[in-house]
Amino acid sequence: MNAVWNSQALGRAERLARAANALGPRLRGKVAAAADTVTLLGSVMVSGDRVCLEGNNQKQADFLARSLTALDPAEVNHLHMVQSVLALPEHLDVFDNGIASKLDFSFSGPQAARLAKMVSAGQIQVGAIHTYLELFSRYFIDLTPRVSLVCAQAADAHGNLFTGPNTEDTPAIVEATAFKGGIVIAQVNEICDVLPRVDIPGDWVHFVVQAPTPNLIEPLFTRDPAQISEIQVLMAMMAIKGIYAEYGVQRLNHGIGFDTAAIELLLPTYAESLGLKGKIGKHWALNPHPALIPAIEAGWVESIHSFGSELGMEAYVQARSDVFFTGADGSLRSNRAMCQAAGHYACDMFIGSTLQIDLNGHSSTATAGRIAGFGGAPNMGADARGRRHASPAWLKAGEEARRGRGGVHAMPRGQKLVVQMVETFREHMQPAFVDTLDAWKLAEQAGMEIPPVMIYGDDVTHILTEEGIANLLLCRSDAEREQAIRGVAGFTPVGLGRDARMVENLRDRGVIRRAEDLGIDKRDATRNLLAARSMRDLVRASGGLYNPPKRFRNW
Amino acid sequence: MENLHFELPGQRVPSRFDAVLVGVVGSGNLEVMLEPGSDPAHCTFAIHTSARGFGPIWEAVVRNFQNQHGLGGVVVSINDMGATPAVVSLRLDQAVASLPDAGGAQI
Amino acid sequence: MNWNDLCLALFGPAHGIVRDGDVILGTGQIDPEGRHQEPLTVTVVGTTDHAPIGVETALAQAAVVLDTIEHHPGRPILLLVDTQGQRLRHRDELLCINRYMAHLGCCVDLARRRGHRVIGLVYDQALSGGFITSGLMADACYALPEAEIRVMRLPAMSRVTKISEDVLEQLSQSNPVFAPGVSNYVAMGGIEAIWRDDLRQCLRDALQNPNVQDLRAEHGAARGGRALAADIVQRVLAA
Amino acid sequence: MNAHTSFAELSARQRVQAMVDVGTFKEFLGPSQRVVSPHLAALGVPYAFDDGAVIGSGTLNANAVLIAAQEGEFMGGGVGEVHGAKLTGLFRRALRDRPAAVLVLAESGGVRLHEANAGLIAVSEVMRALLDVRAAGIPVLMLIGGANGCFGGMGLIAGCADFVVMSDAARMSMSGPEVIESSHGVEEFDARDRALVWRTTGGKHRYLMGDCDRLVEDDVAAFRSAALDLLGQCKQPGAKQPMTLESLRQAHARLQERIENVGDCKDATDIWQRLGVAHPERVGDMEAAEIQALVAREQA
Repeated sequence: MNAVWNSQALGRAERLARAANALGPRLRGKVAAAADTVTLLGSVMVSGDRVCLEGNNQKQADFLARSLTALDPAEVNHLHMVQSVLALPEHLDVFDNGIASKLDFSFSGPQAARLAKMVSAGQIQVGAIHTYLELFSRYFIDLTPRVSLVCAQAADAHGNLFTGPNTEDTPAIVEATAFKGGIVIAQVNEICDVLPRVDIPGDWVHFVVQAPTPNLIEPLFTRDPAQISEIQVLMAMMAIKGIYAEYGVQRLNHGIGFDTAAIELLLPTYAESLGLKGKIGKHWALNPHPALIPAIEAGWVESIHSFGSELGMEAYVQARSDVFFTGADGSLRSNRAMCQAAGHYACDMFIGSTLQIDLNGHSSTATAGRIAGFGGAPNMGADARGRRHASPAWLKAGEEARRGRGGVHAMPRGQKLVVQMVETFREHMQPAFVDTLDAWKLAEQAGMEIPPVMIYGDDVTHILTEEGIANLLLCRSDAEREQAIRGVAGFTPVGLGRDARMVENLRDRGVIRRAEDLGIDKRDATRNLLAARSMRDLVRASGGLYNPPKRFRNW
Repeated sequence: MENLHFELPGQRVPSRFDAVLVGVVGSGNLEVMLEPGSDPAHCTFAIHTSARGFGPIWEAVVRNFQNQHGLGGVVVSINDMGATPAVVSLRLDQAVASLPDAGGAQI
Repeated sequence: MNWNDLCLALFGPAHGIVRDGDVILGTGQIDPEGRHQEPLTVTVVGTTDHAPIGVETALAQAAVVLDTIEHHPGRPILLLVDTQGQRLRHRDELLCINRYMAHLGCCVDLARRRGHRVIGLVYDQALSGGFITSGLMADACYALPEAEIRVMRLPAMSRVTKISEDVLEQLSQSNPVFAPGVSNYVAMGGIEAIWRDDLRQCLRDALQNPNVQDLRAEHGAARGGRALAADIVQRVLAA
Repeated sequence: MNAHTSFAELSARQRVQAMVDVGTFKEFLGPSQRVVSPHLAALGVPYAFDDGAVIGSGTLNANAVLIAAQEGEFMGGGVGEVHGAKLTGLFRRALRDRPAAVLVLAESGGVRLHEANAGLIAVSEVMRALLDVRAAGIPVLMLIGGANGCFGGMGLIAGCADFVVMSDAARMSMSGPEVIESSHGVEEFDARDRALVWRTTGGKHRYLMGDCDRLVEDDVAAFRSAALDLLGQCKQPGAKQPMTLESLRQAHARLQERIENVGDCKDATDIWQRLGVAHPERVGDMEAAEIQALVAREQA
């Protein structure tokens, strides 16, 4: 019996030959013409292939996505898409067109409603919804792409890729594909003789196409300070005084909401007035948030490693290379996989917002009729069970969780601070606290095995609302935990359902702390505390280096 | 639109004051006006709100306010454009703070 | 009504009013009834074809008004209104269209101050901001019965206010504020009167009305269409 | 913490308080008098106790002034029956009281659509009352610094004033960009492109074109000092005269020239270039003081 042990390599050679044949002399080395892209894709793909179409949080291989939808489903079908983000309509069109049938992914924000419809109509078979890190991990175990369609700023004739500041997912995807018999095709905005720097070596890349228009990219992390409310300022004050200062949080990750933007803008003002400079917020796993500019300029921040970049921050980052990770060309080098790992293992705290929290502290952004997925939040917002190095913040949280407990809990060990920061009511008086998460209903609708919970209650250490902070680390029973949550749930039905005596008791024990318990006068919570109150202020703070996208420039 | 009225007992009567207005009737916001009332043993609340069906929440918010401040002889008039209870409470506190002899919560 | 038919009805076949693009301009003559005087010449300026009022349209009308003030002191001015409102173009915004439209209003205002009797007439359509600085700046503004005056139709208003059309329809029965229509504008005092039948006689009467004060709020109160405005003005004076 | 107080972030009542000398503001028909819009109530929409218009008297460096402010957060500063009548009443009062000036802190989308017919008439009543005040030799100052800008009927009223003061965060024009986009498409005017919106109707462009007399930072003290400065200017002998045939002829000629000189420009930057601005592409990032210096250089 003649066992074949290199069928993947042979298969790749065969596909490359097919492509060379189909494109003939129009293929110049690795460079294919935009007009030949559909032919190229058709010649290297086989029905049933696992395909990674680079859809990121921010940059999109949009031209390759369009080209993929133009394949003939009679020739290529039943593709299994493995991609982190479903952002573009084309990402679902390939299922509508009968080209793809199965999907494993992480996040689908903009396409969540359509995805839910197509899943319930049986047009898409969902393997699983992952976190980013989980999906990248599976690229190296059982979901290795056969063909990957990626996105870069520029390429040279050898196929070397320069991603620019938005490297994002590209290294993880290309590594998994190129070293396991797969084929990598990159769309680029330009082809250069000499690249500013090499992010992906050319021998990992098989084809390069110059797209007719630059790839799409979204400024997802820009929060206009003008939209930050007084309530958000109050909550930011409570976060800084009641959590950052309390635990001495040095290494952290922030969510992308206005709540955390308010915290960033209060560092050089309110936190400075508390004498916290140098004591909190020095090391960050964070995209280049424009709202962090005033804190960086005031000397608060020592380092920031980023998942991706942010439009308009290029020149600023370049001029602050002591803070950011930059390449030899001077521009940002981001890397989602690395930053996710860093956020999970090397940070002492995650703080972010959510849509719903139940009485056990489980939190979810799932809403009925929308399959939105997770992205990176669950990895940021989870205790790193594998962590073994100590830090004061981590130890203090762990000590609070273990205080007075015996048995397995008696072992000294730290814990990551996972803070959920929500106003008790969202817009249109939707309560943030609920008896039952919508995730249960969604799980039923979409036939999921488990409800899509963003952050599990046993990972959440603090819930912060305008009414106060509930420190769940100090709760010793499910009943206490429930009352601690009700005790900060304000005037929502969950909050009104509190046991007032038990809540006051928890307050006496410091499990619940109100603004006044922290020595914060609510009337001080004005927008005047913000280090920048407008986009213009951010530009000024950056010394003119920050160049916001035009949709944010109101002057 | 819904009109709500509450009358709650209280005893802290502020010294003579001119009408106090805080806030603005804008999306997610409200205006709160405090005026001297004739009944020193009560504080009354007259609320016009754009959102229907939140009577019990309004009642809880104003009761909570009265528990803290215990105002008497004050008429509170509110025009609301869908503010959350957090914003309502903040405006009420700001209004009280604008009273002539307000020492924060203690009047 | 077509602008030329209107001018024929007002001034007879010998009128000297012409159309230049969307603008109509010229003079008409009218004999003062029952008196043995010279025929009275009236400057006529306005727009037609539901003209959008852009920077040029506003300026062209202003020029006619200024020429009248300069060369024909005291000559009455008739402003003919047919507009779909201000021109909705980027270029007009860039050039500061509000200045151009306000300039027209200032010119009309100056004419009144210099003793020109200024009459507005909505003969076809008057939409939103298109006639604020022409017809509504006159000593008095009139309308033909078939004219249409509005800021917004009920369906659009329903979308903006998020209030059902049925409710708005019902409200507009009792309150002229909510619905388009010439008679509603008369009730609110914005239109002095509706011209019917003998239009030439209507013009003669309007030209002889000596009032130069802005009494629209008072008229609105008296006619029951605008109850508050006049009273509020008085209360501000008394405060 | 910010050293200056943002004009845009203050409410109408706070703006008025901050503009006049401390403690001198006396409000007419204040909130406790509850002069509210009956039309909003009929529609089931919450009213405001002042109908979004704050009017009264005060002093500006000891000069008696009448002052009005529109609340942009309430109905977009829209002019309804009550709101408009309060403004008209203030101008009528100016005729009688003869203050040193009337100041209007304008922030409005124009006619309030909920009571559109009354608002439309009210705008023209305000204009006529304003022009009566000007004709009486009392200067009228428009100060525009709110986030909603000054549009529609209120833009027309601003166009009738003696002076316009704007911050570079403010806008003044006729139609909102969304309205233009929805009637002629995104190619005509992309309402989401805020940089485009501001360079088309924002304070800097209006100042460079001469439609605004003072350009200031978004700072309430800057607005106040601009108003004081203009007030001082008005007191100079022979400074500001009521409108005359001659002055309107001059204004007319300037508006005509503008169409001839820059009427073919597709974008504000083209206009600035034609006006002789050295680096039109940098105007967007310039501070108000730099823009002023630019114009001062031009005039020198």
